[in-house]
Amino acid sequence: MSEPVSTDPVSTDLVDELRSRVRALLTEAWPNGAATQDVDALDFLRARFDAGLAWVHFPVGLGGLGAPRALQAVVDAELAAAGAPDNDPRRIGIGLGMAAPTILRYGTSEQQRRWLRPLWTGEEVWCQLFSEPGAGSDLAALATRALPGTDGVWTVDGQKVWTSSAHTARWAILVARTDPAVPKHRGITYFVCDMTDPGVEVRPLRQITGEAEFNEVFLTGVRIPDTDRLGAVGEGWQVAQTTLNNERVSIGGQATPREGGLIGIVARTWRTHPELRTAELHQRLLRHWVDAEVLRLTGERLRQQLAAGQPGPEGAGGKLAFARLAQELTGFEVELLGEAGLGYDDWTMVRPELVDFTGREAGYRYLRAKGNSIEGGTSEILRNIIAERVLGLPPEPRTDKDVPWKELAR
Amino acid sequence: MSEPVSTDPVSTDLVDELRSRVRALLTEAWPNGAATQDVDALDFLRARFDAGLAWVHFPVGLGGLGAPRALQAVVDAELAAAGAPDNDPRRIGIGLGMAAPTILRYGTSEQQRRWLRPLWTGEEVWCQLFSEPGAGSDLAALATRALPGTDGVWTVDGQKVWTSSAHTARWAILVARTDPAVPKHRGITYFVCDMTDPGVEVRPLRQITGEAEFNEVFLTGVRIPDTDRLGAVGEGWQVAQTTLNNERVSIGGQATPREGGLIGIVARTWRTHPELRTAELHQRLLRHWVDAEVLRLTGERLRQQLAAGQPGPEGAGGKLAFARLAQELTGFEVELLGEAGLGYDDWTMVRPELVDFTGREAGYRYLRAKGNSIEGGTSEILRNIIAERVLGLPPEPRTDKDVPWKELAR
Amino acid sequence: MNLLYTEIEEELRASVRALLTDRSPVAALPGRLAGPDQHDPDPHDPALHDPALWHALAAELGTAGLQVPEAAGGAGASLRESAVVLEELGRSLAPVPFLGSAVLATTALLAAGSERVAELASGARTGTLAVPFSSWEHRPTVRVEGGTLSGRVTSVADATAADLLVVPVEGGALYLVERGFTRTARTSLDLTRPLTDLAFERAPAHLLTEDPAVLARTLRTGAGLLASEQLGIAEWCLASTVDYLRERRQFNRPVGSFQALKHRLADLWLEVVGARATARAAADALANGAADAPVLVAVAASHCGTVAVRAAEECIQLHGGIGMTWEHPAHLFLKRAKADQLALGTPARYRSALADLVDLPA
Amino acid sequence: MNLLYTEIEEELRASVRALLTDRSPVAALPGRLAGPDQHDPDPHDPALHDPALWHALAAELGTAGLQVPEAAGGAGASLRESAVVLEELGRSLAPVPFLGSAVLATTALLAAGSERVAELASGARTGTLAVPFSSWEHRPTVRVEGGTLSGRVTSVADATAADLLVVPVEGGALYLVERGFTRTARTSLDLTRPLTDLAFERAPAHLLTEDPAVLARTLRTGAGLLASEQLGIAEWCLASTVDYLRERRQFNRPVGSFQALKHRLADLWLEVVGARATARAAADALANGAADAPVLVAVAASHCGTVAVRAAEECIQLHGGIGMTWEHPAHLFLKRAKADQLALGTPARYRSALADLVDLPA
Repeated sequence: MSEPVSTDPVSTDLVDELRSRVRALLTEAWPNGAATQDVDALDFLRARFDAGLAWVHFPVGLGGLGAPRALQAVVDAELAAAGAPDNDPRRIGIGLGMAAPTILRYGTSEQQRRWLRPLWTGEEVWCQLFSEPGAGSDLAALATRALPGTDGVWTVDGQKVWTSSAHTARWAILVARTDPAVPKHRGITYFVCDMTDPGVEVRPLRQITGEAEFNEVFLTGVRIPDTDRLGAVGEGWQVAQTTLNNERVSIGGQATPREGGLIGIVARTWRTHPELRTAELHQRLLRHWVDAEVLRLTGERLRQQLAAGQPGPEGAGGKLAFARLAQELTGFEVELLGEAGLGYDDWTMVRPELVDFTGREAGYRYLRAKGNSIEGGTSEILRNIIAERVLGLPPEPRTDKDVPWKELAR
Repeated sequence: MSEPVSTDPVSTDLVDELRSRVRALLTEAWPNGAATQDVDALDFLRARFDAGLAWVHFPVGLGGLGAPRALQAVVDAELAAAGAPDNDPRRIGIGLGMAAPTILRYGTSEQQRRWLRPLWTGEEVWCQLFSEPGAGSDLAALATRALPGTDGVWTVDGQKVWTSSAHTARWAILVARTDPAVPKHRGITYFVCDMTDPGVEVRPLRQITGEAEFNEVFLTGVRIPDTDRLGAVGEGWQVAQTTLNNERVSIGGQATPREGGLIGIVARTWRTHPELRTAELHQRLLRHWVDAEVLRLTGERLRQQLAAGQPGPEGAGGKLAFARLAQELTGFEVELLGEAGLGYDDWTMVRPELVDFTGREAGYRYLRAKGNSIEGGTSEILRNIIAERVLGLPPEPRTDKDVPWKELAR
Repeated sequence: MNLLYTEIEEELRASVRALLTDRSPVAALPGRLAGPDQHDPDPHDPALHDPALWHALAAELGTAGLQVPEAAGGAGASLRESAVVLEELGRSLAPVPFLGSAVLATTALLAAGSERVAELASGARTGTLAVPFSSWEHRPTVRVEGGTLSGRVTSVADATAADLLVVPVEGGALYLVERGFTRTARTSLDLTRPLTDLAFERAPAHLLTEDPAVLARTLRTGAGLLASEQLGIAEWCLASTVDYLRERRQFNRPVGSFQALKHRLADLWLEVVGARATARAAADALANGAADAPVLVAVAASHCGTVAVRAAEECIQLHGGIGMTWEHPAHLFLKRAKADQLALGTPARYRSALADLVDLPA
Repeated sequence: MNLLYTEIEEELRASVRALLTDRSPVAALPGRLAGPDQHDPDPHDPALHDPALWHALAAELGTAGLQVPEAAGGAGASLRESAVVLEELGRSLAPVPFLGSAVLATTALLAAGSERVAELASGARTGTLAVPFSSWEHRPTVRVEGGTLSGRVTSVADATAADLLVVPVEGGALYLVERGFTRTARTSLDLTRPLTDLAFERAPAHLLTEDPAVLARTLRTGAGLLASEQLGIAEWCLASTVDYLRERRQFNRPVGSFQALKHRLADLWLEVVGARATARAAADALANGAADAPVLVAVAASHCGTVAVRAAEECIQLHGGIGMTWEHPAHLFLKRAKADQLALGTPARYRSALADLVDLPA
């Protein structure tokens, strides 16, 4: 077990110490660098976790060193330079970004030790059972029921939707109603659900693009031991806030280069296809280019603020601005292409693990981008949040906060 | 007194009869046509009123013939062709468009006979005392008090604002609170206020353009006889709906020509000033031109619907669309002008009787157009109305409808 | 200029709507198009071309011949009535080749003075115009050699079941082709209007006209009438969104009571009202051969093409997650609206065309 | 590229804001500018140029010399700090010639290597650049004859009280002029930044540089820094609108609780956040002579010029009637924002300039 590093303000000493710990890890677990063929990637990731270099701001013993979060970038850069294996954060994003912070804050020591290591190494994939057909933006209205048993085991029945990775996940974070007689925010409990339980049925949900990124999950008599509950009974809403507020922030990540992302694709098409150009498209392209650069600089300023320990409210707008730009750019791209924009690459129903905007054609990007303003909090909800939490505008009159859940109209 | 015309569906016979009545009027009251110098314009307008040719859909004896409203266009066209004097509808628009329909619906015979003739001829100008500093979009929250006296005379105290023509008006339509103990919509009464009362003080309200089109009106112990009340005590809100719903509709008016209005001004500048053109401005000009033509065709379709006796909900959108177009066009015009757009014609504080977009320069138009989305119902209120009354979307939760007025927070 | 619907037009609309509601209900479209395991749509799938429905619409209701004079075998109505049919097709996305056959091919045959128009007018046969569906100012690439045609035309609409092809050739003349060509299906963004590549190899052909103005007029007519289809799309999207938001509850309120959504829908409604006026104006001007038809077509194409896409995009967004699913028909309207935005000239192309038409030079 | 504010910059901001809040409070501006009976504003009115305030800002706080090296008589800071001052001037509309003197004239004198820059840096004297305020790519029309200048320059900003004029002449050289010219006041849309016409008749002049690149660099610097003023305008407009909507009640609710308004303000806030990032990027790039300064200036000028107008227009609209009155300061911000949109090149001009700068050809 590693010693914790100093918790003084970020200093050159601390950076040096982290670098030396990375070198020690590499020497021990990745001895011949990128030429290493005989070391299993999983073994290396486990060794990295045990060395406290998984997420340095986590506590010692749980993959971290109690160091400032911003210093993770130092570790990542050193390991990337050495060509060491990574845990593929895109594949296990829900575990890393949502489940882990919640387990860290609300889990028992036993739960933390059981779940965090295989979560981080990617041995166990996590998914999220939050949204329901009748509870989207209004998540607290959820209707999935969890009934306590006399044997310390809960029985869960309900339907969840928009669940990515459900068909590959070993575990799910789950919110369910345990008391319908109290107002909706107070009768919810937060569980970890074993996705191998026979009562869990996962059905792919085909979407506008033809593929099925997400799933519907039907829960029928699913049994969850009370030891897999996170936080107190009836306090699931507060626990879920930790989950929802912990979207993965790329602190200390690299700055995005100019023309990174979708604008780069469009600009390349423009440069290589002079026959598509018109005066009207030109003016719109220049507007989009400016908008993309504004978003890039806004993100860069946010990154600098976070790195300087001055997080501002600007983060709240990133997803909103990205969704708008992505939708405008992809709509423009289809129009720019003219006849080619009338086509589509492939309607085949597949179940992709990842969304890849760059690996598909313009029509796919156009359709997939429509989800950017819906998934993970609609743009409408984000505007409410900015107006109320950032600008301090008053909330709307509410009629749903103090009424018992079972008396709400549905 | 004229005989009423047939109330059969609009027919050629009816049109012929109206034309012959117009000829009779002209023969009698405008004998030598445009060369007439010895006939007073006011005498002619009185004769026209008495002949039932003022507003043909009004009852006989009150300036009309009980004819279909659409036929007014026939009368107007004949009289315009003869060069007969008109009552300058722009100067007395509040009387014609708002006071008259309300007096017609809610006035006693005596009130109708007293007020309608000089209102129509323009001898007596009317203004509207509705809005208050604390009651704009929420007109029903108005705080101007009217207290009944034992002598059949009400005493009115309060402040009104955004009153055009107050300094030239003889009469005002006025809403005031007569019962603060009931919910706000139920404690209002509708009066006609004599603007020569010594308690009426009119102060010009200088605005963004430098001029003062509107006034503030301070009411201090103004005395209004109960015989000048319109409708029952406490029913002023319903009476006011008639006023507000009777904006003057140009039924049977002439179709607007292409490039009529602001777009024509901008297009002429474009054509005569090639040195101002850029590719970017060109694309925006074409967009504005299309938008203006869309609005023109929309208005033309509405006009045809009304003329065919098929009024649709489309009218609700006209003001909203006009305000947006006017603001976009005038902002574009200033930008197009470049250096000239940095100037302003005249900041002199004057009190114009009419707003004249074409008689002033681009900067004035830009600033004045900002009022188009505020005056006479803000664009926000119009969107609410369209959403609820045209589209049938549900209202927002309300907390102000059933509470006594005096208990509302202000 | 009559911007209203006549009684006859309203009766026609009612007949067409009744037929389409019965035989091609919107709610059934996603299921017809592709089950959960289905791959690329097959353009010969009856879900993509329904011959029985087409026969009922074209021949039994007589819509195929609306713009054709009675003397030429048609119904003796006009493009105004054809536009009403397109509004209903935009509302239903029914898989029938009305645009290609009853608008594009028929307009070309009429303008060329061909008697063959009677075959299309009766609904007995089906035709289309062999141009890429994105064409605006089309430069034909098919060659004439000894009275036969050779060359390729890509992305042709309504060609799946077409018997008669009106084929523009180099120089702008139009030929009629009935055989000697092959069809290859494309994978189209718009699932309900499949596109086809055509290859001609010494195909026997019949000269219709050498006047290149006929092609220009046909394309302009197509764009002007497409505005009515776009109006129908926008109306469906607006109406279905309003219906959904009245029913869907979140936070113990109908979602449609939230003011931000109400204001967006009010603005959208205003644009749809404008679309109706411009689409009517374009159809009326084309029907009457009005001098300013090119201006009114450009205005309608520019406005309606934009409104349809915006309405479909708002429809998806305001339906939330359900609008992103394959099972809900909203995505089919988005795909149709986006494809229509490219079809027969984009809104931007038509705005640019106004520079010359109304003397607003660059 | 540092997009944050340094501690020194925050201290500078606090000093400037304290001075302006005390000596030129926004709420007092409409009253200072023109009472109900006042006619055209007089540009020599102290409300339009406040020499005492300018002395306190320029000389006592030392802001006039921020971008000037200590060796040349300045504060040895940079354009980053000048940009912070402009943010505060945008928030206050204080009647001082900072842009003309401490940015435009000073940049030109520095680039030309003139020792005279010390006079401006100390705040002892005031200068400006003699170009129409709408200039972007300026083509000078003033002629040189035997070392004297003749000609007219219209719509010059900050010329009311300027002692030193930097005058571009035909061919692009710059001259320094101190006498031999007349000023004529214009009636300006922007009430708080009067414009002046200058007429030179054989005015004695001193050659500063023959390099036309100095003028281009000065104009670009001005446009890049103006973005920070535009950011300040937008921030005032957003903040005052939010404050008003929290207080104003209609329908027994704070107006700011209505969702449609909340969503509009959230969108506006997002644009203001973007404006801050781009304005900082432009100032930093200019301060450091970064190679991509022209790109970052174009982005900032395009975005911030647009955002300031939008914020001011929303401010007027959401204040309802009160925002239309002369007594409320909102109109002054609208006029400044609209004039700034035209100043030193419109957002559209700068977007178009990107075509060459980032290889996106027409």
